[in-house]
Amino acid sequence: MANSIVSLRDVGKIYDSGTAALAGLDLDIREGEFVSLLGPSGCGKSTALRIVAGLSEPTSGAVEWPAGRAAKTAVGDIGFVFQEPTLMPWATVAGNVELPLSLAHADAEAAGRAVSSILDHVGLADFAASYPRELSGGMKMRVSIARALVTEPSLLLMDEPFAALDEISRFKLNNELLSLWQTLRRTVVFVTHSVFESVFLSQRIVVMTSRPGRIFAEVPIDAPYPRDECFRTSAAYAGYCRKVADVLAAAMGAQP
Amino acid sequence: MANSIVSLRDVGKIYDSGTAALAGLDLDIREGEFVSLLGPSGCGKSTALRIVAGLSEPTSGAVEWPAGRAAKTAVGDIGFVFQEPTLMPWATVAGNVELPLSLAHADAEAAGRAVSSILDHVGLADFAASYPRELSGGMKMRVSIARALVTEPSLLLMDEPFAALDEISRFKLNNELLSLWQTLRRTVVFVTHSVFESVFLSQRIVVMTSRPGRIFAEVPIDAPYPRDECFRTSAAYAGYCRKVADVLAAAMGAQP
Amino acid sequence: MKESGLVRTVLPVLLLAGAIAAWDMAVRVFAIPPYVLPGPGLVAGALIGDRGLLFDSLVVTLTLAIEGFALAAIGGIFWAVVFNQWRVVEYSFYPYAVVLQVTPVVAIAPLLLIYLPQHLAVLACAWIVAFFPVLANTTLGLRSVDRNLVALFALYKASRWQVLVRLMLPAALPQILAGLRIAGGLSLIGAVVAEIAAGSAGAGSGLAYRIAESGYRLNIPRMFAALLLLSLAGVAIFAVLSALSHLVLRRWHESEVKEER
Amino acid sequence: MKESGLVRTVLPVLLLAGAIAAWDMAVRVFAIPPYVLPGPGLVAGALIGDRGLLFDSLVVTLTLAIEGFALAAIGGIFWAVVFNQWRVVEYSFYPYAVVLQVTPVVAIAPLLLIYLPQHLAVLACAWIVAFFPVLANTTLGLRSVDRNLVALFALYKASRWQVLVRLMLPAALPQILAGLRIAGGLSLIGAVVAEIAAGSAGAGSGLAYRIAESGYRLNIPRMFAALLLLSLAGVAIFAVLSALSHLVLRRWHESEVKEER
Amino acid sequence: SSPAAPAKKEGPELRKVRFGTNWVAQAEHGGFYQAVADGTYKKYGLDVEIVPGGPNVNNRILLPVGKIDFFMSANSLQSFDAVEQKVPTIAVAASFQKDPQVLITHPGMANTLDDLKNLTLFISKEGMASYYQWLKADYGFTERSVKPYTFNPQPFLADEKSAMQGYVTSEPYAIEQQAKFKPKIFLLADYGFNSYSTLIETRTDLVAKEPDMVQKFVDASAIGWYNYLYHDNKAANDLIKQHNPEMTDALLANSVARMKEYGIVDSGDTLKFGIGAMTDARMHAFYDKMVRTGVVKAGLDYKKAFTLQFVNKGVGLNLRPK
Ligand SMILES: Nc1ncnc2c1ncn2[C@@H]1O[C@H](COP(=O)(O)OP(=O)(O)OP(=O)(O)O)[C@@H](O)[C@H]1O
Ligand SMILES: Nc1ncnc2c1ncn2[C@@H]1O[C@H](COP(=O)(O)OP(=O)(O)OP(=O)(O)O)[C@@H](O)[C@H]1O
Ligand SMILES: [Mg+2]
Ligand SMILES: [Mg+2]
Repeated sequence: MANSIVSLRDVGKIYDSGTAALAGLDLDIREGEFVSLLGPSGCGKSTALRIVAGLSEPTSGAVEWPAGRAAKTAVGDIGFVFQEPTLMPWATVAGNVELPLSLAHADAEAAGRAVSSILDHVGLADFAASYPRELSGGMKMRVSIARALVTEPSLLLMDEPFAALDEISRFKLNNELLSLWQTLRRTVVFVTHSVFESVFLSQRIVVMTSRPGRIFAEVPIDAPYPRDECFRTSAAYAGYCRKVADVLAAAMGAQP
Repeated sequence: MANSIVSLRDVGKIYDSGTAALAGLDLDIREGEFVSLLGPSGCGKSTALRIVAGLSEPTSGAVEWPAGRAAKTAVGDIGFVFQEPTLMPWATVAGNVELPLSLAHADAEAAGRAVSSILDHVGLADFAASYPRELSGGMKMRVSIARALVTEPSLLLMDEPFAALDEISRFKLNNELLSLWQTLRRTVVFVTHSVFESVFLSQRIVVMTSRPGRIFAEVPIDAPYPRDECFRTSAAYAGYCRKVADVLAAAMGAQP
Repeated sequence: MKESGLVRTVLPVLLLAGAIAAWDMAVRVFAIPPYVLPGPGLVAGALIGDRGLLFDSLVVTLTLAIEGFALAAIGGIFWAVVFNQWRVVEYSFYPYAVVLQVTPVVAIAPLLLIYLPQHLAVLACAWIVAFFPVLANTTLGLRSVDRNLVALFALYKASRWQVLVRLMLPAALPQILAGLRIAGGLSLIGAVVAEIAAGSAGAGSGLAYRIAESGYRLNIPRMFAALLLLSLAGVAIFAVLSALSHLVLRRWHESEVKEER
Repeated sequence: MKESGLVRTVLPVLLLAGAIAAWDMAVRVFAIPPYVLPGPGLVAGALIGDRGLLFDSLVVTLTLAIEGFALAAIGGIFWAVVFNQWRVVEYSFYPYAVVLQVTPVVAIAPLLLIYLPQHLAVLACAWIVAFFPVLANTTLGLRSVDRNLVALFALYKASRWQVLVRLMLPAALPQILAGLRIAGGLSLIGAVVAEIAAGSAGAGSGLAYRIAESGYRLNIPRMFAALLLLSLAGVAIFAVLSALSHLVLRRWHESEVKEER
Repeated sequence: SSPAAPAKKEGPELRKVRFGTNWVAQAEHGGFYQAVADGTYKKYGLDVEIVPGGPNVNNRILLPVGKIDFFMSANSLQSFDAVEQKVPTIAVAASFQKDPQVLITHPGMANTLDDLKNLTLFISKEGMASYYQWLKADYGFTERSVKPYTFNPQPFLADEKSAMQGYVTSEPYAIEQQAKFKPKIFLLADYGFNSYSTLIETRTDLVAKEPDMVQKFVDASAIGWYNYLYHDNKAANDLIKQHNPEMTDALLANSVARMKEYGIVDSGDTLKFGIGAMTDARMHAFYDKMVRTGVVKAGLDYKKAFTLQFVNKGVGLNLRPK
């Protein structure tokens, strides 16, 4: 089995307001895997993702990075899609997407090419010069996704990236994400509310209990890749979905 | 057939930035109906909803209100769930939900009761005293939904209200929304990206083309109410879903 | 957290002590005569020796400053609101607000003395100086309100008054408070300038007069003592306003919310 | 839109004309003597008659104001950034910034004149007056940056400099520009006060000297003419800064984006 | 601020009078405070309130608009300005026969007035507008070496190669006390700046309508001056100290001594005509000088600047010690 690139051990997080977001969360992220986090609203998925990224620190427990790698900076380059678009309002769409490249002092011309290619993929080529406030909700989210993908990061953390998208765009981006993952074999941690989406995409689904969040069950999805429309209509797919939905329902019932 | 409470006639909307969001949109909202808007990201659903609410004015075409009623104020009380939570950061959850009541000078005690009841329904009873920034994405959206519902408005406009929620909360709120609608027979215009959700909820689904948005097709969902879990697992439901998905796919292919 | 609290108080105190020591050293080493720069000891002596006189003056100046500040706060917020509500009024009158700001108090004080009783003239001078920052910042704050929230209030048929009190003003609070923080110090300056330009001199007058008269009489230690009191008053006003700001914004606005990781 | 543009210019002009007419009327009807309140005609006469003198003085004052403004803008932003980057520095030095703000220029001008060459002393006085609003507003702006964007920059291992230049400063722009708008007028006041306290007198001196001299000589029309020039300069500075603000923010910040319905 | 004098008796109503000075309470205003403190004004049927001035205060404008009834103007130039600007005010008496304006240098830095041209000069804005113009015209001073005097001698003390303005009665003493050296003094009056000083100005309409009242004020003030200079002035000094807590007995004593030494108040014409004396010849001579220096316009009806109606009557001469 692949090495872990980060492990949460018995992690708890209590915010200053007193809310216990996580309690006793154990989670291993393995190199190159595609794992989904599933759980009720407010159960601590975003919090867990921020801890994995090193953006937040647990109030108890430990975050372990593989030996020989310093914490946080260990992971190499991270792509993060926040639950809210989180765009710079003063920059154009292209400027927002180019940000990670220009922060890394990438070659301007290459960066320009990368930006327009990824904007094409998310269907925003016409809006490169627009400002965030001139976009619809779904378009903003797509800019955020494009920004996370443009560096082809080795760890990609996505917090409900496709929730604001119509199903067709969503399927399309699902497919693109999968093919990207397969070709580059990067690690993806994916938060979603859609059972279907999580089953279609992941190798492994981690189902969390309601607040304070911890792991209720893990469901491996052993279907082979590449997964395509055939998989989506297969009986196996339906079976997985039913199973995950059941686990999720149980998870929500498990704790008050 | 019931009377229209607002009709958009050949409505076009071109933003100052030059983006044509709507072109030739014809839409009737009939009293007491539950209608869903479905369409690709960026096709003008939110824009259309704002025009229906009188928050935005079309650049061409006309918005007609029934004779004898003055524009905008005509509709009586409106509940609106914006695509983004749109909460007052300086007010607590309870304060945010109470807003429409206190703006209408409702009796404080009754308002308090209404607020705690609706917070119970959206599962936020424990967070009445929290501030929006202490909530997760889905929780914020639920506050926004609670605020729209607390007045039991005669016209309820909802812009992807459940997109940020897990499926179980989503189903629960779907059911609550439907039973509210059935008992009070208010008018609901519902924007969603979920074909399943739209079929489950609506009497009529309006599918829009991609930008500039206009109506591609209307799909009536003639299944009887009350609709429950049985309906969700029925063949009719699956059939409607397939049909709507096909129409949506066609709509997106229809225009470049 | 404990540490940062420590750093927060100990370091500034150390720095202050160091600065005072350096000052003392410089005065001794270069043998600077007290009428050019009195050492800290002399200033402290004056502060203690003349405490009756100086504190009476401090009270006079502080009272005036607080009155001027209150007027500036009320006036600045009021006019910003009026300008925000009626754009026509804004286009017509904002230039005059600018004119008020750039008119040197020293120049118009004699004119004010003609038309107003002295106390009002002094107050007007103190007010003029502190008014504009509140106006400008409140204007920015009122303009920066989330458009969707404005739409929401419109939907709920909120009255103009409700929109103002329940939406615009709370949303503008961070900027208003920053404006007040600027105005706090300015109102003190305003009080000083007003006193110099239009106040009665002699007994019962404030720190400005003490500073001027002590300077004239070459009682430089006392002048420094008066300046010191003025500075302390300014820092105190600022601290109070900052605390207020923290209290009001701490639960919801980025600028005062503690960063949580 | 066309109409609002019309209202925007015509109304203020009408109002101004009305105000001038009322002023003229009042002076005539109540037979107010020119040494109390000169009529607009007299002031205009002084403006034209003494134009050489007055415009030379205007240039002197404006130059000083612009220098002071530039220093205040640079200094205010610089120190706000330093304070924001190193909290320890902030706790230690912010109080001194407040002290600077509340120290009356008239009181410290003699000291500055001792230690600095005259031009620098004058500049320092002008700078002190305008510095604090820029500092305070920039501080607020830098503190109000979206925490998620900060996190994003951290993820991308942005250097401190990149965070500052690409995130903090752009995000703080609206507040910085509001601070500059306040500082614009204050720098003019600062120039006037500096000139009174430390500037050279006589030929080649600025509007402050003209105003004071005209006051002492009871040449009130000329005093008003000088005040008028000062006001116009203030309004011009404000207009330029507002236009700049509009230009910079018009595409993305609520405060300058036209409301679209 | 009513003095220790006996409280209001039956008598006729006292006429309320406001008198604006040009500085905070000091010995240079002694005569007026004396007349308040010892009840001289009251005896003359006046209830006088003294409104102190100060640095940067321009009380002058309050006179024509009626906020005060009398104003203490610094020198005759201001009276000429009033005529030029058609301000209906007029000088009715001159408390100081000599302008106490001096230029002060560090010891040994200057021997003649000409030597001052090589020094940095700290001059107030008012000074620039008045006597400095005369220095320019008559002695060839330039404005290049001038820095502003904000009534704080520190910059002067810090720079040996500088001179500053002052009143002979005031600044030299402060410098002597604090800086421990005796500065060199140039009294401008000795170099031909023959202005009256500390004049009493009033409105022309008061002169026309209430000449009695004006006369009483002038007379009582003169008596006050005699008493202040030559007799027991403790009550006046107490009142001054009460108005100006910075004032000390030593300072007051010094100022009185200097006023006597230089004959500021009581010298020349006053020996014959009494304190407050003015003559047309002196006014004319000063006017001519100011026209020559360009400070005042030629062709001005300078006689409108003053009236001799109330002075030169020898009031109080009997109080002068023989
Ligand atoms: N900044 C904060 N301060 C205080 N409490 C917080 C903060 N952020 C989150 N919480 C609390 O922590 C809990 C978990 O939040 P989190 O955002 O991780 O949930 P989530 O699983 O992402 O939910 P959702 O699906 O709704 O986005 C919530 O109960 C929330 O109230
Ligand atoms: N304020 C605005 N200024 C300029 N253009 C805008 C503005 N708001 C929306 N648009 C444009 O109008 C079009 C329709 O936007 P709208 O928000 O109505 O889409 P939508 O159907 O709600 O999309 P989504 O499903 O992504 O929310 C988009 O192309 C968008 O770029
Ligand atoms: Mg979340
Ligand atoms: Mg939308």
